[in-house]
Amino acid sequence: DAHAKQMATVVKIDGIAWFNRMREGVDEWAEETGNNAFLVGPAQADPQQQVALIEDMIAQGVDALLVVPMSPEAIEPVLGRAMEQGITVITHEAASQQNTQYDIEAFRNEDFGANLMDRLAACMGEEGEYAVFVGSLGSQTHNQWVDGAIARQEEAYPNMTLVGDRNETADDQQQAYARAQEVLRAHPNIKGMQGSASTDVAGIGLAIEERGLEDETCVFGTSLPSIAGQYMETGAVDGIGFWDPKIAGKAMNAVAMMVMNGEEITDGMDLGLEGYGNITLDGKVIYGEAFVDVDASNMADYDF
Amino acid sequence: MTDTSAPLVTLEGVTKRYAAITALSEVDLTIRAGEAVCLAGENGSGKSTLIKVLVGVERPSAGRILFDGVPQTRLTPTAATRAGMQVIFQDFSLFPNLSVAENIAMTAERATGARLVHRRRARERAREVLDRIGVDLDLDARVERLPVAHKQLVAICRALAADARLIIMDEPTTALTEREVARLLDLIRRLKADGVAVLFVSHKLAEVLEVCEHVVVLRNGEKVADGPAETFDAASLTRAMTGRDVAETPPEPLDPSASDLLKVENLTKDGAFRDVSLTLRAGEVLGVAGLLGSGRTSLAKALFGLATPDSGRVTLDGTDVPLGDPIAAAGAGIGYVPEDRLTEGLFLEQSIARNIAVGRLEAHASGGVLNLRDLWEEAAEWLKRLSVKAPDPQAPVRSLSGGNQQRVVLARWMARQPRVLILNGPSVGVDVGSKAEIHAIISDLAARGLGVIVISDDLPELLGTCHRILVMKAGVITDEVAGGEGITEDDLSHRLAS
Amino acid sequence: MSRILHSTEGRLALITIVVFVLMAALSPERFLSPQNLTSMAFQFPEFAILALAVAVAMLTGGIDLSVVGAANLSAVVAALFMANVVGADGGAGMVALAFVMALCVGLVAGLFNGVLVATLGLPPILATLGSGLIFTGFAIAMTGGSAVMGLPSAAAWIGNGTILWIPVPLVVFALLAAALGWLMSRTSFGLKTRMFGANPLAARYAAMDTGAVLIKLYALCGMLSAVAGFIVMSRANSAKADYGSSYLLLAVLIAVLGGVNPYGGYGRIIGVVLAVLSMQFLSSGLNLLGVTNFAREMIWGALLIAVMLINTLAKRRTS
Amino acid sequence: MKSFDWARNEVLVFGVIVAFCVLAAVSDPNFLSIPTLIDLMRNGIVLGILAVAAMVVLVSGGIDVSFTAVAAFAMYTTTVILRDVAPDLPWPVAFAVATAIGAALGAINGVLIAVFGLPTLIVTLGTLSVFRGFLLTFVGTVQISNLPSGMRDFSRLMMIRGTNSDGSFYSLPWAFAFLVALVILTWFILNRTMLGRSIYAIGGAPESARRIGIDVTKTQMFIYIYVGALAGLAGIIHASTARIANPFDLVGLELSVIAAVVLGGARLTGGVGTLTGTLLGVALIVLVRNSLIVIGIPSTWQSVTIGALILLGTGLPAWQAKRAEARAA
Ligand SMILES: Nc1ncnc2c1ncn2[C@@H]1O[C@H](COP(=O)(O)OP(=O)(O)OP(=O)(O)O)[C@@H](O)[C@H]1O
Ligand SMILES: Nc1ncnc2c1ncn2[C@@H]1O[C@H](COP(=O)(O)OP(=O)(O)OP(=O)(O)O)[C@@H](O)[C@H]1O
Ligand SMILES: [Mg+2]
Ligand SMILES: [Mg+2]
Repeated sequence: DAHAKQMATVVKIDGIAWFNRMREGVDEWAEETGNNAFLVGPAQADPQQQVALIEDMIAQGVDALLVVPMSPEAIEPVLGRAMEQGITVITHEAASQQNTQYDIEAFRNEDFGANLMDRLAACMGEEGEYAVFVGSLGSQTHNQWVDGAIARQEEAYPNMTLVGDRNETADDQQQAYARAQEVLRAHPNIKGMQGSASTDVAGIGLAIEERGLEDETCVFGTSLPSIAGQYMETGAVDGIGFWDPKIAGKAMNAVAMMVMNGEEITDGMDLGLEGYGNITLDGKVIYGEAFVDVDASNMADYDF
Repeated sequence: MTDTSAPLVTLEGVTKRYAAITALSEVDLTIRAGEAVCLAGENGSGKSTLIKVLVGVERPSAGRILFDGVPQTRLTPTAATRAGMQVIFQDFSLFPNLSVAENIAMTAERATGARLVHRRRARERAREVLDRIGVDLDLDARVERLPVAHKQLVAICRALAADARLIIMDEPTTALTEREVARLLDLIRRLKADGVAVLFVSHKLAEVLEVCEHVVVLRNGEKVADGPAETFDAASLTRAMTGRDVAETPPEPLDPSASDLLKVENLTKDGAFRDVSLTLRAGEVLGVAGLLGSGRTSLAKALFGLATPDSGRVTLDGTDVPLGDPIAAAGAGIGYVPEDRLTEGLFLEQSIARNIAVGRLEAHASGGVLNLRDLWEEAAEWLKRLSVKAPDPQAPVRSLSGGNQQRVVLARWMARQPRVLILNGPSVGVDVGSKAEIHAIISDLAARGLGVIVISDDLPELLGTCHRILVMKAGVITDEVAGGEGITEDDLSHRLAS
Repeated sequence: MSRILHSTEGRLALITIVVFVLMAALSPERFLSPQNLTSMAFQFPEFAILALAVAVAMLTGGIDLSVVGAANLSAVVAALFMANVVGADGGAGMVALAFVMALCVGLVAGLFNGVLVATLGLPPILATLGSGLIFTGFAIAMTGGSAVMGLPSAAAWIGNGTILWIPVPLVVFALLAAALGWLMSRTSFGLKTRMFGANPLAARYAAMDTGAVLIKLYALCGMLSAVAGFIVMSRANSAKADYGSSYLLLAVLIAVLGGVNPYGGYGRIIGVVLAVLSMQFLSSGLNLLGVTNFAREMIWGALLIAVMLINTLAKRRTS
Repeated sequence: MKSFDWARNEVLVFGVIVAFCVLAAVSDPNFLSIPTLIDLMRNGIVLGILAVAAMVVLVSGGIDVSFTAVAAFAMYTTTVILRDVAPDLPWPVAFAVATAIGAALGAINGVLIAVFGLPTLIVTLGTLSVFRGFLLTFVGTVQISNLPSGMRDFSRLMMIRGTNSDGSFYSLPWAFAFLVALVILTWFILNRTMLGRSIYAIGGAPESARRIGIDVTKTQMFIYIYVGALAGLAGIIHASTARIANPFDLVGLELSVIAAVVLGGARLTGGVGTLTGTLLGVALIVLVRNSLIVIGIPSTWQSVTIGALILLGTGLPAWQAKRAEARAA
């Protein structure tokens, strides 16, 4: 109908499990509200491709742009142009984004990292060597998780020691596997590893399984049950944390709708979505409490 | 059923058309076992095309081909090979990356239909053939490292190894020195005695008449003469090929007061030439004779800066020419027309005008910006001056015949107005008519005061064009003779070979 | 008409028009909207300039796979200068200085390639593959892998501004393409480049300064990359080692689609421009139609093969 | 065969490998150990098979950049087919399907190159995009971590198993035997069959090959089908050993693989290349990619190191060749 809004969710890359789950949320929301909400993403993980895609969406005349930036800095100008044209812009996973009306974070990244560290430390008996992995050294989120984790370890677990630099895995499971092998060789006494990209723990888990170190080591990280599940079954990966991209997708659209309707977002508000029942508003960043801790015991509850 | 009395090969009314061009027009030809037939003709007369048709590389547009009296429909290279037809192409068609043994045995081994490699059998086969013609080559050497004459031997061995009944040689002597040619002709005689037939394509009239029983002349794709070799002599053969008489003009005698132009002192390059000293005077044509590998090409390249000598000195008009730098050499006024036009001389797909202008683009440019009209006009001017038969200076140089292509390379250098021009094999693969014209150009250049160095295997060419001829052996200049009437071909050939 | 169809560029022009008309017909009010046209004009210059660099290298029978690396390295150096030395309130003069710095970095990167190829004789495909990794590596090492931000607002003009409603990047691209077309066809340097590409050995025997030509050429590629890098930086308001990583394949694809012979000797800048346009029309058109971006990649590849097939079959017919 | 210069790249690469190992052993005494070796061998399986495929094409005078897309296509499509149609089939079936899909895609390259005579680089550049685009558009984009049982079984087949001093295991999967078998098969084809010699012949002098009656079209068809089949096999091995079928994997490796082959002495101009050299080239790349941490190079400098190595590995021989040429002229 004439009041249906065109709402484009532009993600980092099309087709991967994470954003497919987000698409479910977007589609569901479109169904529920009758708006024309849809999700697109570039074929390659390149910020420039995302910029081009956003340009095309602007040209297409959408009413709202909901963006999960590949690189928040790279899309500032194009989002700026979108806002100038009166398009509502909401972002996700980009707390530092300037040209956005609201950025939605499932949680504070440092808290999420610290939470992973707490689980890792508990598993390791609060002592021993551990290593950290990031998808890319340039990824702000991954680095914030790792920063949060390291800060928590330094503050709370003095008997644990970080070994090596941040290992970069290029968001690629093969790379994560090779880096993990290398870490295991270079630090035979290693007890813990924390991954950031969703494929990190899977690569690490494979290396652990091959060495039969399931019980000697603790592996935690951000991932999805569909990716890390088989390693949690064997104990090679001990637990994962994530937020549900489906709900995040819905949340972005919901907030966009509220902005377009002129509704005010306030601290402590309830977005009506799981994990976003009591949001924290910090400037224009909306923080939820949407992290999900999963291990072998409850992984069956999540089928994505 | 094969008819044993039938000729080995018969061509009846063979015609080959490429779009607008008729490369062969109703050619009849017969070759019998043990017979050497010569196929003569100017550039572009259709010789290579006839060979390609005969061995199934190209399909004739009309006409029949019979082997042993049996008509061949849909002739393929494999079928021709099975019937005993073997070609030694102008470029030898060897595999540079494979060993001597494998090159020799490959065709024969393929003919056996075997799917697997029999290394020992292949080596034995290669060894056997090498023994048969009495040469010793390293079976394991990679062919790309062999000197030209050896490559040709490998090509001949390959044909023999495949039990050739007819060996077709497309201009086999162009890359060979006199002595090697003599050996080749000797080899052909022995092959004939063994009952192998030879189809010999050549521009060199003397050799043709020496080994062949039968001569066939093509002109513009048509057969214009056919008869026993005795009925031809050099003059009548030339007339048949060109349709006119060609006369050589010997060089003007050198002005005794001519000044020294190029001085080479004790030039040495390890493994190539040693202690070479020579003086070239303005207006002089200096020949360099030598066997293959004697170091002539290396010397020429060193003079032009394409190779860096180990020691020695080159001066032009008393000024030192920097060594090992072609740009400096060309800047000083030295030009070099290389041996192999197609790979070293020309930009085949590019226009004739560009091929001429490439040597002095700066002259057509102001501040780096080209004046294209100027460039084209000058090219057209040169085409006229050297009477190049070209449709248009904008046409790709590939469309020209060998002789005309050579003139394009000459024009490139002449346009630079060099002081010294080095010509390496100026008439290689060029027909009789063009050859005489190229010689006339050389004389003309000398008459204008240039120093010209001619390197050639064609002794009559050296004798006919040079004031002096240096003889080079194993990298050393061993002899110097006066050109012109002073010395005969036999004499010179003797000095080279001794 | 048949004359036009006889040349590679003529056929390509026809294809470009067909793509445009097709896309316009499929979603008329959107594809032909001023927003879409401007958006396309903003999008393609960055990779189009890289395609020009690749095409120019291909004319010599080489290739430059380091264009993206050189672009990002140049941009990172310029961005570090602007962010750390100039600061966010720097004026146009400082941005111009940063631009010159980027050009210098591109020049040095290009000279490095030129020396590898011309002086040391490395095969260009490997030389530039290796140097591309090195350039990217330096950019990572200088930034620790993260984006350099805090650029002065004046820096945004070159990527986002307009001159008489025409996007500045488009103007830059048009100027560069015209200049390159002129350089390659009307100057002795351009002719030498193509002659060298046609037959490097003959070029040496013709006493051409082949080494100098190659080095200059790769230096040119490096500087073109730097311009592209600067535009990317300006459009992204930041510089990072991995921006535009998907552009390399795209640039090679465009150059080849534009009729440049990757084995050297033949190619015209107008062909590259047409190829860029047809790619952009296809890309934006398909986005408007909601076709997934993976299909777009497939269509590009298919277009490349189709054009090659047409060219080859056409050549076979005429010969 | 006996001339030394053939071995030049191989000797150089071998030297660099030794030097690298010495450096690594000095900074970490544990480096020279069975687990390290086994890790490297594991990581070299897929790269090794792809490199063998790339080498065959280089020897024939062509260049193929699409083989990674072929591998990804075959791997993912096979997994999808098995998952949806017959999840319980044993792994040899999966391998046969992937190989067949690879061969079929290779045949597409073959037809365009051999029959239509298009330049290999352009064709494979195009098919790289087409295969990948088709895969992601029509077959799927979601990684499959719940592999069909046959493929999972394969990943658990170990050739060598052992226990380290600290009680952890090391194991070499049977996938490695595939690499060995394919190297032997390819060696046999290239060196012991007329077909293989024809491949070298075509790479050395295509026109000459045609003239002596080698069916260049057929031979090229074989080459591209064979390379496709190898790529398909490499793909399915990759998915099985990594226990995940990710359609985004592998593409992007093509130039590194070609660089490894050229490091090993194969010529980009065709006709020259050995399997020994290819394997050494792969060994070097794998070693460097997986041991930079050990010798203390931070990950920020990794791409510089690998780039420098490619330049060194191709630069030294190129420079030597250039000098030799200048000397010989
Ligand atoms: N593939 C082709 N397409 C078109 N024309 C051709 C082709 N091959 C040969 N020709 C033409 O056919 C004619 C005969 O050429 P051919 O090569 O047979 O001459 P030739 O007598 O061997 O000359 P040369 O002495 O230069 O080797 C020439 O005019 C040539 O341009
Ligand atoms: N005595 C020698 N020992 C080793 N190598 C030699 C010797 N003489 C010449 N050569 C090499 O043989 C090759 C052929 O030499 P060069 O080309 O100068 O001979 P040429 O007689 O001028 O040849 P052409 O007859 O083809 O013009 C060169 O590479 C040279 O280095
Ligand atoms: Mg565990
Ligand atoms: Mg001929």
